[in-house]
Amino acid sequence: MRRLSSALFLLGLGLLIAAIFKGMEFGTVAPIAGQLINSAAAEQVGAANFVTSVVLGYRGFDTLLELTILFTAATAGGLVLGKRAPNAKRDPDAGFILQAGADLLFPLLVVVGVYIILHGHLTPGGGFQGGVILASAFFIPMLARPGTPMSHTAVSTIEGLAGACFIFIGLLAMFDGEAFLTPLMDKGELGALLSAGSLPLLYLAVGLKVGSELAGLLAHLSESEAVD
Amino acid sequence: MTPLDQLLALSALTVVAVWLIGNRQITGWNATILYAAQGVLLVMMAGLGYGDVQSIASSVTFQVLGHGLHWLFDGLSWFFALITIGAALLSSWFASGEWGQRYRAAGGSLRLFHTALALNVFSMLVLLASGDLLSLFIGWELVSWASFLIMALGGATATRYAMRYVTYAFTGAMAVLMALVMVYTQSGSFEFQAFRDAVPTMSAGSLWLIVLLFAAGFGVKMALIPFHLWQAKAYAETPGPGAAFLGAISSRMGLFALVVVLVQLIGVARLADLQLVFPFFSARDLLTWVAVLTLIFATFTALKQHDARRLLAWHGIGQGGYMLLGVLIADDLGSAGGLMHVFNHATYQAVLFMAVTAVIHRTGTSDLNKLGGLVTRMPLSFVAMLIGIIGLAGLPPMNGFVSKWLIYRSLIIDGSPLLFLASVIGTLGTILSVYKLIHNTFLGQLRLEHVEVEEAPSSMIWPMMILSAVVFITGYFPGLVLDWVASAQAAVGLPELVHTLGGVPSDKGGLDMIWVVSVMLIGFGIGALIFFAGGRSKRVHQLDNYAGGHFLTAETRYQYSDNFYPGLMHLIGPWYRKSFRWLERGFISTVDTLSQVMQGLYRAVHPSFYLLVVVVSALSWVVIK
Amino acid sequence: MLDTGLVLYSAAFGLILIGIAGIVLSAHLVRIIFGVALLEAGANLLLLLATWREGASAPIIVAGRVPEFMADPVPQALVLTAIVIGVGILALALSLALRVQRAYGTLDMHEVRQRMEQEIADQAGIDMPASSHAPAAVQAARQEGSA
Amino acid sequence: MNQLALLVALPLITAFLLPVINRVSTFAARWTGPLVLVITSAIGISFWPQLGDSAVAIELGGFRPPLGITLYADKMALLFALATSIGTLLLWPSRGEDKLRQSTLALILAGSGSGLALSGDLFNIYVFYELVAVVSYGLIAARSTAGSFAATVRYLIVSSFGAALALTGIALVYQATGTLNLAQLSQLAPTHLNNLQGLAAFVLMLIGFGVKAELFPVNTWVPEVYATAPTRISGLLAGVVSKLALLIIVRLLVLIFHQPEALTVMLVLGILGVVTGELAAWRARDFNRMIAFSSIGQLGIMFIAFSIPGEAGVFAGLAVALHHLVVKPAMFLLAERWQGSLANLAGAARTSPLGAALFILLALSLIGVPPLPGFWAKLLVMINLVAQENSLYMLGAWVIMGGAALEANYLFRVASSFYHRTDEQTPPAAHRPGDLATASLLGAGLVASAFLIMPLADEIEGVASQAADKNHYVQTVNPEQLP
Repeated sequence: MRRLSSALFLLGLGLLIAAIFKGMEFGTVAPIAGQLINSAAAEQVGAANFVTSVVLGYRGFDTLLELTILFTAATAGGLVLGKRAPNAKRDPDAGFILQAGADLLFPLLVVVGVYIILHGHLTPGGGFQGGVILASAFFIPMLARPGTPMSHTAVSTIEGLAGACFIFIGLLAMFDGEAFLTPLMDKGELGALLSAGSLPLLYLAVGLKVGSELAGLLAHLSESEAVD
Repeated sequence: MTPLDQLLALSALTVVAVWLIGNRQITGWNATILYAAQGVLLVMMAGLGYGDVQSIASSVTFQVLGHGLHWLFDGLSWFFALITIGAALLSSWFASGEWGQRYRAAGGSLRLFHTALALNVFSMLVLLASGDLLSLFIGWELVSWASFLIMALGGATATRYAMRYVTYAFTGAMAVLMALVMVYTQSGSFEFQAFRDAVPTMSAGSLWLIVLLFAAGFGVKMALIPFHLWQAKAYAETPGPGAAFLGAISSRMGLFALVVVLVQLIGVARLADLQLVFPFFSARDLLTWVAVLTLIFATFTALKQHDARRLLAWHGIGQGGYMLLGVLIADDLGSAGGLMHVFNHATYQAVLFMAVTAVIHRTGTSDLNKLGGLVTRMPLSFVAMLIGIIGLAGLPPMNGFVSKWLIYRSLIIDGSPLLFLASVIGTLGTILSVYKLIHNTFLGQLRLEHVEVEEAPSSMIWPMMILSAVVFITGYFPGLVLDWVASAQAAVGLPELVHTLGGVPSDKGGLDMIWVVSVMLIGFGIGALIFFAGGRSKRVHQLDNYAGGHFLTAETRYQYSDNFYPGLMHLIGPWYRKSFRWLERGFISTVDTLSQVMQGLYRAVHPSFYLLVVVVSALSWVVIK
Repeated sequence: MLDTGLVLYSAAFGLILIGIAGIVLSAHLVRIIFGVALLEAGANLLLLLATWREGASAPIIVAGRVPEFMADPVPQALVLTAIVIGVGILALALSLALRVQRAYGTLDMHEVRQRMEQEIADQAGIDMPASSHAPAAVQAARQEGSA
Repeated sequence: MNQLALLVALPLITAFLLPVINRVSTFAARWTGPLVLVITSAIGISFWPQLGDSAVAIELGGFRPPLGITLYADKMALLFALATSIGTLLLWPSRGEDKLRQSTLALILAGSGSGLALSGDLFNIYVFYELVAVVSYGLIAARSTAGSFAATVRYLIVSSFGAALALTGIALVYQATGTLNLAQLSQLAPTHLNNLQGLAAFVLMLIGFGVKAELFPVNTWVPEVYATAPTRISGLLAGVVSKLALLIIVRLLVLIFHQPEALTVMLVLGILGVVTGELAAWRARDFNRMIAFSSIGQLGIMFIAFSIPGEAGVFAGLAVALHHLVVKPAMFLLAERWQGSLANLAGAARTSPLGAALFILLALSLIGVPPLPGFWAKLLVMINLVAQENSLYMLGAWVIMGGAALEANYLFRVASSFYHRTDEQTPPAAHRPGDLATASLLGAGLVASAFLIMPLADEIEGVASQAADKNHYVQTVNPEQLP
C-alpha cells in the first residue's frame, strides 16, 4: 500500500519537476561569479587551473570544511565501529599473485598520487583526486595482507597535522592583518610548477589529509569486518 | 514609597521571612503577626474604603516591549484586599496552634504551608492592584499558580485534583491571554482607558468573542458552569486552614477580574446590547443565566455530598453565582448585594471551614455519615458552625441575609421573575444542605468513639469566634460593610448605594437590620424567658434515648444520616446525571485518541516517505498557485 | 543548447527520481543508502549544469593560451566539494549499517525499526508504545468515574 | 574584525590536533577543548559591542564578493555563533567510552555551528549544514547501543535526503541567478527569483534544512534520536542545532524570498508541527520522548512566528528561539537521570529536590507563565499573529494557545508526580553535580532574564531589526557587479 502511494508520489514529483523545468529559462543568466573569476583569477591567484583557484583560493573555506567533513566522518566512523578487540580474528592473507601485485602497484600509485597532487594548480586533478589515489595505494596492500594492519597512529597523526597545516596557513595571513585563508607568497609565473603562491602547499595538505582519511576509514571498515 | 508599595513590599517580605524561618511551630505565629502588620498598612489606606481617596498608585512601573505595567489600588481593590488579608490572618492564626503541631507531626512541612499561604496573599494583592490589562494577567497567573501550590500540599490525592485545577486554570489563562491580545489589536494598548475607549468601536462579533474568552478564563477560577468540576474536590483536599482561606477569597479573584473587565471596562450596558443570533438573548443574559445555573447546580450537588469539606466547597461555587448575578444586574442595589456577598461569604465560609477542620482535628474524619452529636463535646465549635450556616443560608440576623436581600430586591425591581425564582430555588437547596451539615455533625446521637472528644484548642476557637462575631455584627450593622461596598461601586463606575448604618432606606420598603435584629433578639429573649421560667423541661443524658418504646443503647444506630432527604432525593435524583463529568471525560478521551494518532504518525515506518509527501504537496501547491 | 542540454538535464532529474525511488521504495538499508548516493549524484549533476554552456572550454590556461569561451569554474569546484561530502556521508552510513547488521542481524528497515522501538521501550521500562494503554490522565478520569 | 573567523578556525584546528595532543598528554587533550571554547566565546563576546551600529562582512581570502566566500556578522549571527560555542561548552560530552573522539566531534560542532550562523554564501551554508549533520550523527551514535545506531542511520537517511533536496534547490537558485552570495541574491531576487523556479527552490531548501529544524513532517527522527542519543547531545541538537537550521531559513526569507506563498508554506507546516508535537507529547510515557515531542511543538511555534512578515516576525521568532535555547538544554540535562518511564519518577523530588524545582521553573517558563521570559516571548508572538488579521495566522494563535494548555497538562502531571510520597517504589537516583550545576546555571539565567527583561527586550529588538534589514545586509556586503 505504502509502496503504491510512494510510487504515485514519485510520479507526481516527476510531473512537478517537468512543470518547473518547463518554466526555467536557459542561457539567459550570466554566471556572475564565474565570469568575474575567469577574468581575474590569473592575476589574483596565479594558478593556471581556474578550478583550482576556486577550490583553494576563492572558495578555500569550502574546501577546508569538506576536509573537516571527511575528518568528522572518519572520526565518527571510528566511534561507531569501536575499538578492535586485540585478539580478534583476521582474514587470512591473500595469495601470491595479489600480494606481488600489490607490492608492484604500491610505489606506482604513490608516485601517480603525488604527481596529481602537485600538479593540481596546473592541470585537472589536485589534492582530492591525488589523495584518493594515495589512499588506494595504502589500501591495496591491506587487501593483500589483512594480517599486517595499518598503523592507525601514523594515519591519525598525518591527518591531524595536514588539516592543521591547512588552517595554519590560513591563519598566517591573519597575523598580517589579512583575512583568513588569504593566499600567501609570490604568485610566480603563470603555468610554472612553482607558482600560485601557497596553493600547491595547500593542495599537498589536502592530498595528505584526504589520503590518510580515506585510508583510515577503509582500514577501519575492513578491520572491523573480521571481528566475527 | 507610597502606602501601596509598603503593603506589597511587606507582603513579599512575609513570603521570604516565612520561608527563612522554616518548618517550625513559630512560623505560623510570625506569619500571623506579619499579616496583622499588613492589615495595619491596609487600614492606613482606609481612605479608599470610604471614598475619601480615589486611588493610590504604586511607584513601581515597568516598560516591557513598549507596554507599560503599573499597579494601583482603588475602592474595589481595597475592599477585596481587606477580605484577603483578614482571611489570611485568621487562617494563619488557626494554623499556628495545635493544628500546626499535628500537621508537622504527620510529615507536613509548615514552611511550605505558610510560604504557600503568604505567596497566595502576595499574588492576590498584586492582582488586586493591577492597573492595566497586562498586569491584570500577570497577577492572574500568579494567583493561579500560588493556589496550585497550596492545593498540591495535601499529598497524592490532593495533587491529582490540583492537577485538574491547573489544567482548567491554565487553559482559562490562555483564553484570557487570547482575549487580551485581541483587545490589544483593536485598541493598540493594554491600558484600561484605551480598552474602554475602543469598546464602542468594536464589532459585535469580536466583542462577543472577547467577552466569552474573558468570562471563560476568569470563570474557571470562580468555577462557573461548565468549568466547575475541579473546585470542590481540590479545595476539599487542601490542608484545613488553607481550604478556609481559599474558600473565603481565592475564587473571588475570578469575580474581581470579571468585575474589572465586564463592568468597569466593557460596561454592563454594552453587554446587554450585545446580541448574537437571538435578539432577546444578550451577552449579559448569557452570563446571568450561567451565574444562576451555577448557583442551582452547585447547591444541589452540595446537598448530595457526605463529606463536610466537599459540601462546603460546592456551596462556595454556588454562592459565587449569587455574586456574579448581583454584579451583573448592575443597579445600585444588586451590585451592592453582589459585592457585599463577597465579604459575607468570605466570613461565614471561613468560619465553616474552620469549624469542620476543628471537627476533623478532634475526630479525624469529615465524613458526615460518621459523625453526630458533637454539640455537647464541642459547644463553641457548634456555635461557630451555627452562625456560619445561618449566614450561608441567608437568614437574619446574619450578614448573608443582607446581601441576599439586596439581590432579591434588585431582581424584583429589575423585573426578572425567572431569575428571582431560580435564585430562591438555590436558597432552598442551601438551607436543606446546611441543615444536613450541622445535623450530621453536631446534632443527634453521639458516636461511641467520640465520647472522649474535647473542645477544639483555643488557637482554633479564637479565630472562629472572631469571625462569628464579624458575621453577626455586620449582619446587625450592615452599614459598616456597605460603606466600603459603595466606594467599590464608585470605583468601577456603578451607581453608589445609598445606605445607612442599619441598611437601605427606601420609600417602597427599605431594610433596617438594626430593627430586624433587635426585634428578633427581643423575640428570642421572650422565648428564653418562657423556657426557663416555665421550668417544664427536664435534662437527660445525651445517650439516654428511646424509640418505639424501647430504650436504646449507644451501640444502636438510630440517627439517620445516610440517605438524607429521601423523598426529595427521589424527586430530583434523576437530574443528577454527571453530564459534566461525562463531557470532561469525553474531552479527555478525544485528546487521548488524537494523541495516539499523532504518536502513530511519528512512529512512521519510513521517515523519508513523509519527506517525499511534503515535498510533492508543497511543490504542487506552489505550482498550482 | 537544447538537444544536449535536454539530455543532460533529464539525466540529472532522472538520477534524482531514481535516487528518491530507491529511498522510499526499498526496505533494505544498503539499497536505501545507495538511493541517497544516487540522489546526491543527481543533485550534483544539476548543480554542474546550472551554468552549463554548449561548447565552452575548460577554464585552464595551457601554455599561456587563454581560451576565449571558458566554462564557469564555480560549479565544478562546488561539485567537487559536494562529491567529497557525499563520500564522507556514505562511509559513515555504511559503518552504521554494519553495526546495525551486527546488532540486529538484519538490514530490513521494517524489522530494524521494530527492534529499535522495542529496545527504546525496554530501556525506558515501558511496554511497546503500539499497545493501547491509556496514560495516567485517562486512567485517573476512569477511576474517578467509577468511584 | 577578521578575527571573527577564529570562531570557526580555532575549534577546527584544535579538533584536527586533538588526537596528536592526546598522544602527548591525555590531561591536556581533555582540557584543550573546553579551553578553546572559552577563548572563542570570549572573542565573540568582545566583538558584540562593535556590531551595534553596523554589521560586518568578512571577505575570506581577501576576495571581493561574489568571487569569494563572505562571512556576514550581524548581531543575530554572532548571537547564535556564541550560543553554539557556549552551548557546546556547557553541554560538553562528559560520558561515554571514547572521550577523545567525542571531544573532537564536539569541537567541530562548535566551529561548524558558529560558521553556519555567520556564513553569507548559499553553498557554504550547505557545506556547513552537512558538516553539522555529520558531526551530529557521530555524537548521537556515541552511546554505542544498537538502538542508537539504528536511530542514527534512520536520521542520516532522512537528513541526507533533505540535504540533497536543498542542494537541488541551491542548484535551481544558481541556475536562475549565477551567483551564490546572499547579498547579491537579495539584489537579484525581485527580478530573477520571483517566479515558480524561485518558489520551488525555496520549498526544497525549506524542507531540506527543515529536517534539522524539526519541521513537520520531516521530524519523525526526533523522538527516536532523543530517546537514544546521550542526553547532552539531545540537548545540543534540540537547543542549538535546530535553531541554526532555523536561522538559515529566516535569512533566506528575509533576504531572498519575499513571496507570500513562501510564508504560507512555513506557517502551515508550523501549525501542523505544534498540533502534532504537543498532542503526541501528551501521551508520551517516557521523559525523553516527552520533551522531544514538546520541542517539536516549540519549534512549530518558532516557524509560526517567523512566518509573520516583516521585522515583527523576526523579533517574535528570535525571542521564542532564544528562550527555547536556554530551556531545552536544561531540560535534557535533567533528563540524564530521569530517562525512562514517567511512572518511575514518583518521588524524584526526595532524591533531587533542586532538580525537581528546576524542572518546575523550566516548565513554567516553557508554557509561558509571567513574569518568566517565556511569557513575554509568547505574548510577542500572539500580538503579532493576531495583528495580521488573517484567518490562517489567527488559527496559528489559537493553536499556540491550545498547545500551551496541553503542555501545561503533561509537564505538570510529571512535575506533581515528583512530589508523590511513595514507599513501595524507589525514586530515581539523584542528579550528578555537574549536570545539576549546568542546569542551575541555565535556570538562573532564566530567572535573571525575568528581572532584566526590559534591557533584554530592547537588545533583542535591536538584533531583530538589524537582522530584518535587507538593505543593510546588501550595503554591508556590497557585492561586485558584472562590468
